Amino acid sequence: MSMEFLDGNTILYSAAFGLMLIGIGGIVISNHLMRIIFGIALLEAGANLLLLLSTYHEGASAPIIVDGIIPAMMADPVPQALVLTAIVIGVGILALALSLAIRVQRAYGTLDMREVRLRLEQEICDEAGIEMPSSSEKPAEVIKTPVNSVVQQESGS
Amino acid sequence: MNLLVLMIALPLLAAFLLSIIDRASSFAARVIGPLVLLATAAIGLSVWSQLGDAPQAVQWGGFQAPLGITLYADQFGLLFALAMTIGTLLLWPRSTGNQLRSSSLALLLAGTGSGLALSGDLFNIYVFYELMTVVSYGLIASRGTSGSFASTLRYLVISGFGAALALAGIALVYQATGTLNLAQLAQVAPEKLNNLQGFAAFVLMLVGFGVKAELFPVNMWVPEVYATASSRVSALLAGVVSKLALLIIMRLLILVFHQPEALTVLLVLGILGVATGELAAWRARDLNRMLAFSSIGQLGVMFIALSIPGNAGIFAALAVAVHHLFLKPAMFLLAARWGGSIRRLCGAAKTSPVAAGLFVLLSLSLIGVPPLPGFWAKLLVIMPLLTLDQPLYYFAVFIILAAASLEANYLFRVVMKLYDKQPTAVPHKAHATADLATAVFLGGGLIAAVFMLVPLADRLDSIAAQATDVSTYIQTVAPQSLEGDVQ
Amino acid sequence: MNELDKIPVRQEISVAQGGAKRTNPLANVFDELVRFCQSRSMFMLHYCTGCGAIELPPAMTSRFDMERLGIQPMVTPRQADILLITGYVSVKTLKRIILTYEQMPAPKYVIGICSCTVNGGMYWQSYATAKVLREYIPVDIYIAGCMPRPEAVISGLRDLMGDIKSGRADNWKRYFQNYDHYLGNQQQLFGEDWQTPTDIIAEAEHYGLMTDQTLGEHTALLQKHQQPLEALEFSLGEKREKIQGEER
Amino acid sequence: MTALDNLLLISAVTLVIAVLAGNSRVGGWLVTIMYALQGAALMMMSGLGYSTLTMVQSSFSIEVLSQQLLWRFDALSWFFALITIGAGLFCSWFASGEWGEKYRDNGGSLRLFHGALALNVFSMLVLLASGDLLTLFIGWELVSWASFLIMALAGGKAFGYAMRYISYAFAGAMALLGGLLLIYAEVGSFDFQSLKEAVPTMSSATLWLLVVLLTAGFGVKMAILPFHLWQAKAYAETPGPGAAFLGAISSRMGLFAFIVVIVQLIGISRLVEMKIPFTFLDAQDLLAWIAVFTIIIPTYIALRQHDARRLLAWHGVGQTGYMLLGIVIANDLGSAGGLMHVFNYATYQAMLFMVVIAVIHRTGTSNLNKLGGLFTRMPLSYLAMLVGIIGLAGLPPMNGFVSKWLIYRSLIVDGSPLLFLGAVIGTLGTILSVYKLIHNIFLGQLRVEHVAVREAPLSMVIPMMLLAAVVFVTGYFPGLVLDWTSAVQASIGIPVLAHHLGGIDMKGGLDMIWIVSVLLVGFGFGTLVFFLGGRSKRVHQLDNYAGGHFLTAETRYHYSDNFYPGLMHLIGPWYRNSFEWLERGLISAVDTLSTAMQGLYRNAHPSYLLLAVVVFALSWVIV
Amino acid sequence: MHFFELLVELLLMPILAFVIGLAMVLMMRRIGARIQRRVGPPVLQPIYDIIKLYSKETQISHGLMHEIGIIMAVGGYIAAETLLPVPGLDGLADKGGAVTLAYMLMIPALGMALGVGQCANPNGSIGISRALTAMLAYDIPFILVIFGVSYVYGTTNLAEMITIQQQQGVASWGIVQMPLLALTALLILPAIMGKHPFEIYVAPAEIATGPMVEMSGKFMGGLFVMQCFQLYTAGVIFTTLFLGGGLYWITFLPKIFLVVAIPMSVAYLFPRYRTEDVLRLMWKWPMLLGLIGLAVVMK
Repeated sequence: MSMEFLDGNTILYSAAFGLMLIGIGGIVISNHLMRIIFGIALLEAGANLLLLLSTYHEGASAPIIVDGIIPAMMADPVPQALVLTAIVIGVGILALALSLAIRVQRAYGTLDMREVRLRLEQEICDEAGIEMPSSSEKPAEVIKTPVNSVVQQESGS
Repeated sequence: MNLLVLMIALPLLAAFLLSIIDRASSFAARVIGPLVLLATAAIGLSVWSQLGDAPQAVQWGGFQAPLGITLYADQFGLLFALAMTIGTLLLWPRSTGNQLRSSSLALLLAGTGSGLALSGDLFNIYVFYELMTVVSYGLIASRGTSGSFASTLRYLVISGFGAALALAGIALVYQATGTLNLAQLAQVAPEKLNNLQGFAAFVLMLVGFGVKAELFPVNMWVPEVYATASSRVSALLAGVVSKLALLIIMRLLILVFHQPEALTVLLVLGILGVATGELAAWRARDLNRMLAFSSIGQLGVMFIALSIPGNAGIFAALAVAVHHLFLKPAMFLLAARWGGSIRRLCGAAKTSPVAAGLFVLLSLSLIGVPPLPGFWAKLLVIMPLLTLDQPLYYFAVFIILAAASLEANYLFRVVMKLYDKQPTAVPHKAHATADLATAVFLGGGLIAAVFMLVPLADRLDSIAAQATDVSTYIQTVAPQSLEGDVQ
Repeated sequence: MNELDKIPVRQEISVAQGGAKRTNPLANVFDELVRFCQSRSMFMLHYCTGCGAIELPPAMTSRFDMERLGIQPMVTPRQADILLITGYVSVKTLKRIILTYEQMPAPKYVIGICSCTVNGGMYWQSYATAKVLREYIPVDIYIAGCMPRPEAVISGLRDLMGDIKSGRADNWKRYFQNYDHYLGNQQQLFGEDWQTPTDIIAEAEHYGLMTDQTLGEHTALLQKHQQPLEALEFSLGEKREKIQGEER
Repeated sequence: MTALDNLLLISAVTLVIAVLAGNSRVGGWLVTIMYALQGAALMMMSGLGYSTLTMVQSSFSIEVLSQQLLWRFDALSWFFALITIGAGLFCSWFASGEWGEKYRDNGGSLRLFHGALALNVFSMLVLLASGDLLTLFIGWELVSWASFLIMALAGGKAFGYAMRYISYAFAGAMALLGGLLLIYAEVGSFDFQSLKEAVPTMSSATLWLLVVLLTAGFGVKMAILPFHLWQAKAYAETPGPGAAFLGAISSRMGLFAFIVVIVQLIGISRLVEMKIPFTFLDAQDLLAWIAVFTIIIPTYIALRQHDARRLLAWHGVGQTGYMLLGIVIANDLGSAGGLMHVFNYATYQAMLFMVVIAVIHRTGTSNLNKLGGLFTRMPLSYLAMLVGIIGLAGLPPMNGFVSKWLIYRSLIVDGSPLLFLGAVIGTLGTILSVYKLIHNIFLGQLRVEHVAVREAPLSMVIPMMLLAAVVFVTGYFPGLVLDWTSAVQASIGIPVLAHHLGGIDMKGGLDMIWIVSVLLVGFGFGTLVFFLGGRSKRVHQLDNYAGGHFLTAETRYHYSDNFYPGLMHLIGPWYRNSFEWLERGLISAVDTLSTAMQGLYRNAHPSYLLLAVVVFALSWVIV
Repeated sequence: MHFFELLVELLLMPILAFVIGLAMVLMMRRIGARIQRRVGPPVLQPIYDIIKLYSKETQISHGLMHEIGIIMAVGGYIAAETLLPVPGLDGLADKGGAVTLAYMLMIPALGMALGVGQCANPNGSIGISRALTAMLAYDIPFILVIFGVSYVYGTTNLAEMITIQQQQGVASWGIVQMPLLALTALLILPAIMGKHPFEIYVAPAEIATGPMVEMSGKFMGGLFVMQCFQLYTAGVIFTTLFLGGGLYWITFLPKIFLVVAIPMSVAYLFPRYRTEDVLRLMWKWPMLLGLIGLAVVMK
């Protein structure tokens, strides 16, 4: 592998995809809510970087119209504007997520996703007035149908 | 033509002004939201009436097409914008807690929704989509129970994940074409996006926007959210908001992505959605989650419809979507009082006969009993599927039909409970008048559709035809060729 | 029993006194033929009450072959012409014998086989034996002996055939004509609440076999506590009253 | 306004009247009169039944999805409509008198009942009038849901059975829809004619798929073999005359559609060409065998029932097999027999149900072990049931004999001994179980609690008697019905059966006029012989031979339970409930899948799915 | 006049059937007696029995249906006799045919069943239940026979069958053409006639003659008359199907007596079967024979 291959573009793209993968990994593997939220943040950062890189070419200058720099040498300004917006949105969502996490922590006393899921299920079922579906810890109740009652049923084959 | 802008701006403005107005008069604050939406709807209707066969485009902010913010109004987009506005009006959230916050959130939802429907630019779509998502978080959480917070958070995780993927997809598109204006994309797509990168972008965006459209693998939030949110919010999300996400995917399919693989992906995910949703609904023991699962199945049918190439697919998906738009909110409104265990519904028809009758009507239409509109919508999906003559499409038909049988089974189990003569220990609460009236209005719409079947079908067909007319789109947004402007 | 004791048991009258009316048109026209056929076709119901029954199988099977004479065993009283009482009659058995006799279609004949049916025989001292059968039902022929051999049985049957052919064997009419007498004896033995599901009085009335001896104090006693036994006739429901089920 | 428009309009008006005024006594009679008017409107088209008219169009037609929806009547529709309206008329008549009052007093909604009945008739007429495949499907669904409505009226247990019905029916309808749309995909039109023209060019595989889908769809309604489980219980629990109506005609709609699509359009001759690989059989044989097993198995299930309504309803399933068998054989004798059996069966099945309902009305039970001896109390009902069971068992002199004779004869002509054997086994089973029916209800010991029972009211007896008259007269003069079936045969393109008023004129034919006359004269001579004997006296039932035992009124000596012990001892173990197992297996399969899907949504961490998607997407990209 | 000829035929046929039937009953009883090394009844014994039963002076009836049942039983057979083709008297044979006849013969059975049911005697009901079960047992192989014969002759018309067999001589007789089917029919003949060893529904020692339990006097007499018809009908049907029917009584009579005599002589040797054993037997051997016979005939 020659060093030429490791030009700036490649590194940057790898960084972007790497960030995204780390983010996805964070969401997928961890069970702790904070880690998941961080995973989202990383994923967004990677996506933003990718967007930024979409029109970047090596040696491009900032898209400010000054003498001597022709538009062709500039980096495309549009993605930069877009990324700005995306970042703002991302931050907003992150803040919302964190505030919700606080609420959840207060309500359930935990930030473990599995625990939260179970408690949520419990709450929904309680509200609906149905029993929780049997969980893996609790063996399902075996409903025994008396064999006789089936045989005695008056009906055909 | 600034009327179009008003459609978006008016609700947004009102939402921000609401808290200020509230200081002056709380009554005004309560009234102003619906009034604004009414006005918006009126504007939308007037635009619709002016529109005729020619779509219109507005460049907002003074820049021309590729750079400026493009609003594109054809009947297709306008239909959904109107649905968003009127839908929000009908399903105006009635929060027990902070009504002001709910009102402004609803206005925001209407504004962003209309924006989403009318945007002609991929990034604007993304922004509106994200805003709408945030607003819906607020709406779900506004019920204030711990369950609603938890489910919002879980929704947020999936949604955030999806949004990031969508953004990555947009980046891939921009990287390939250098533009995000849909008209421009439509011009360059055949040569620049008809490759692996384009396909990857499509998949990423599909997964991203699919979160709201209850696409199969990213719809895990659906049962939890609809079970914990208030029924009006569930109705809004399931009935209206999901259709807007569907609209984005339709637009992308029509204008940008023409890979055959894209259709296959849609088909497979649609089939999976139908199968998983309907099967899960079969065992659901509470009404809310049953409706949630069944709406996953319905959205799956729309994805299957989208996988039909050409005008027929859009037409079919549109028909199913519009049908679902009427039906699901009404059902969720009925579930407001009937939520919870189905077993508790024993004899509910005695206390609220109108609601029970309506539920029967809605169920019949949902499972597709002629001559109700649900049947014709389903027919529109299946007929072209069979002409395609491929095993997977046949399989899709089988899945749709089998799912309908399952639907008939579980929905009528509920109906049986409603009409059961054994009374339950807990007395049934009658429906709130507003809920019932809205549901009856929507149900009446379905009945009316039976009698106006032919004009309605023609209208939807023409809308679909307009939507699929790529050259008109390009012509309308930028009469001169944009080819040269692309870097 | 007190009331019953006061009623004297009347002596039975002879058949000749009762003006029996022939109901069968065929019998009126071909009286001789009919009597001949009746004598040559006898279906017998053997009520195997005691040891005499053991002599009947040899009489029926290959050695003596009763079928030569047109005699066949039958299993229900409805089909039978002859009731064979083969041995001692206990009180409990007698009830069944009376019921069976009453259920047989006339002309019907009773044959008492063995001494026990004549006078109680070796059971004369038994408290549980009805000693003289003819006090309770009319008996046409006794075949005495302990036990009579098949030859004697066949001889007795031949005698009965001769009686039937000549028209003398009409003891069955006595039962209708002197029902009060027989019922009185039966009541003495079984108590005053004695009754059978058959309605002899109504039958006597139906077939024109009523005499002044048919009804009496014993039949009055019977009718006092008897369950009504009219045949079930059609009711199309002209009456508009509601059925019982609805009233409840 | 064509004659068909009039008919449909009157039917719709009937529905409106039933819904508006059904709750009152006058309303019931009004509705009954409206059915009679429908009959009159049908008679305006009677040319259809005698081949003097070929088709009556409705002037109403709409265009949907570029499909022209048409409604029209031909001889086949006319024939079925005749039975439908007749059944509606008699059942409504039956329901309008005392039965209705009692039903209302017990908390039933008479309005709903009359409405549901009228809706059933209306929707059936719409189905019968369908002029293309799409209208056929619309009518089909209407009929399905209308009968669901009337089935569910009773509430309680009936709900469950109605639910089972609609699950079957809707699945069947979906199979049907799949089949019809497949036709559309192949032919490009829903038109009958274009399907008929396209059939010769269709590939064998497509045709097989079509036949399987369509037969499954129609078969669910007919309750032919693998789909037979729903029918008996659902029909039996339908309130009162509703059961009679459903039993008489409802599931015949499946047969109608079968005749229209499979026999008329696809054609039996095409079925014969469709061989099943590795066997000697073809599609026609397959259908015939399904029909034969539909005859046998439900009939012997009926033999085991303790409830009169269940017993009759199971026979309803079994008799369908005869009709299907005759029609699938499709020669002039068989199809005439099958079609005639539709008419005959409707007459006596409606009557039998009416009798059983009259018995329930008077005694409060239809449990065959709790009745007995009602002959002296309800003699007219008994007469009706006697006529009915003779018809159902297919013995002369009733009409059931003629149709079954035609079917047997066609099987002999066709040279199918095993099918013939199967059909006869069914008939023998029918004889056994109908004797049990009449014996356990009307013969034997009259229970003490039923001594005060009286004959059913006139409003019930008159319809029964009229139907009994129809059963007898059409048995005496089968030519009356054979005229109509011949018209039907002509219109669906099957060789027409040569017949005369008394029966069939052929080598080894049948002349019912002679046979019935001789039978009646024979009975006359039998009476003479009987009265040669002396006088007899009617005696009370307690005067009965019981081995010298004294019977008392409290003794239950009516032999009713386990009526065929010897037979059941041998064949009892053959009832393995295998179809129930199949159904249960299917349900538990769906249940398991459903649980898995719920687990997918609830228990599995969403991340696993996301991971799966990523892996899937990556593998797609790489491949 | 054709019509009057027919009328005379129709009147004559039941009377002939009755007389021949009486002779058959006598023969049957004599055969039974000879097998048991007895003398047996005198020649006129059947007619004595019938006259005696009809001349009973008191007899009970359990109601109208009981009476109608007997009328149906006798009348149905009287009617059925007119459908049989016998030498010189074709009667109505061309109006019905084998299938019709088979079903006509169920009418008397049904009548009797109804009458017995009305008696409300459990023994009678048990008898009917057994009789119907027996019918189910023997009718299945019987139907195979009917089918095979109709298939071979190409008609269900009994008169035509006779014509075919008579025209083509002994070689075309059913028994030569289809010996297996004939054997099947012969095997089930005792069951059809309700005789040993298949008289499960009579079973005197067990259920007191079953259906006949409440029959007295003329009711029983009617059943005796019916029995005559029954034997005669069985003989004629078998003869028509397999033995070429008959053009002359002189050849016809020996055939029908032979047909009744053969199963009788075998049957008296066996004890009675249980109900389910009758089913098992009938559904095994005659059925198997019948199916093989059919396969041979149809190939």
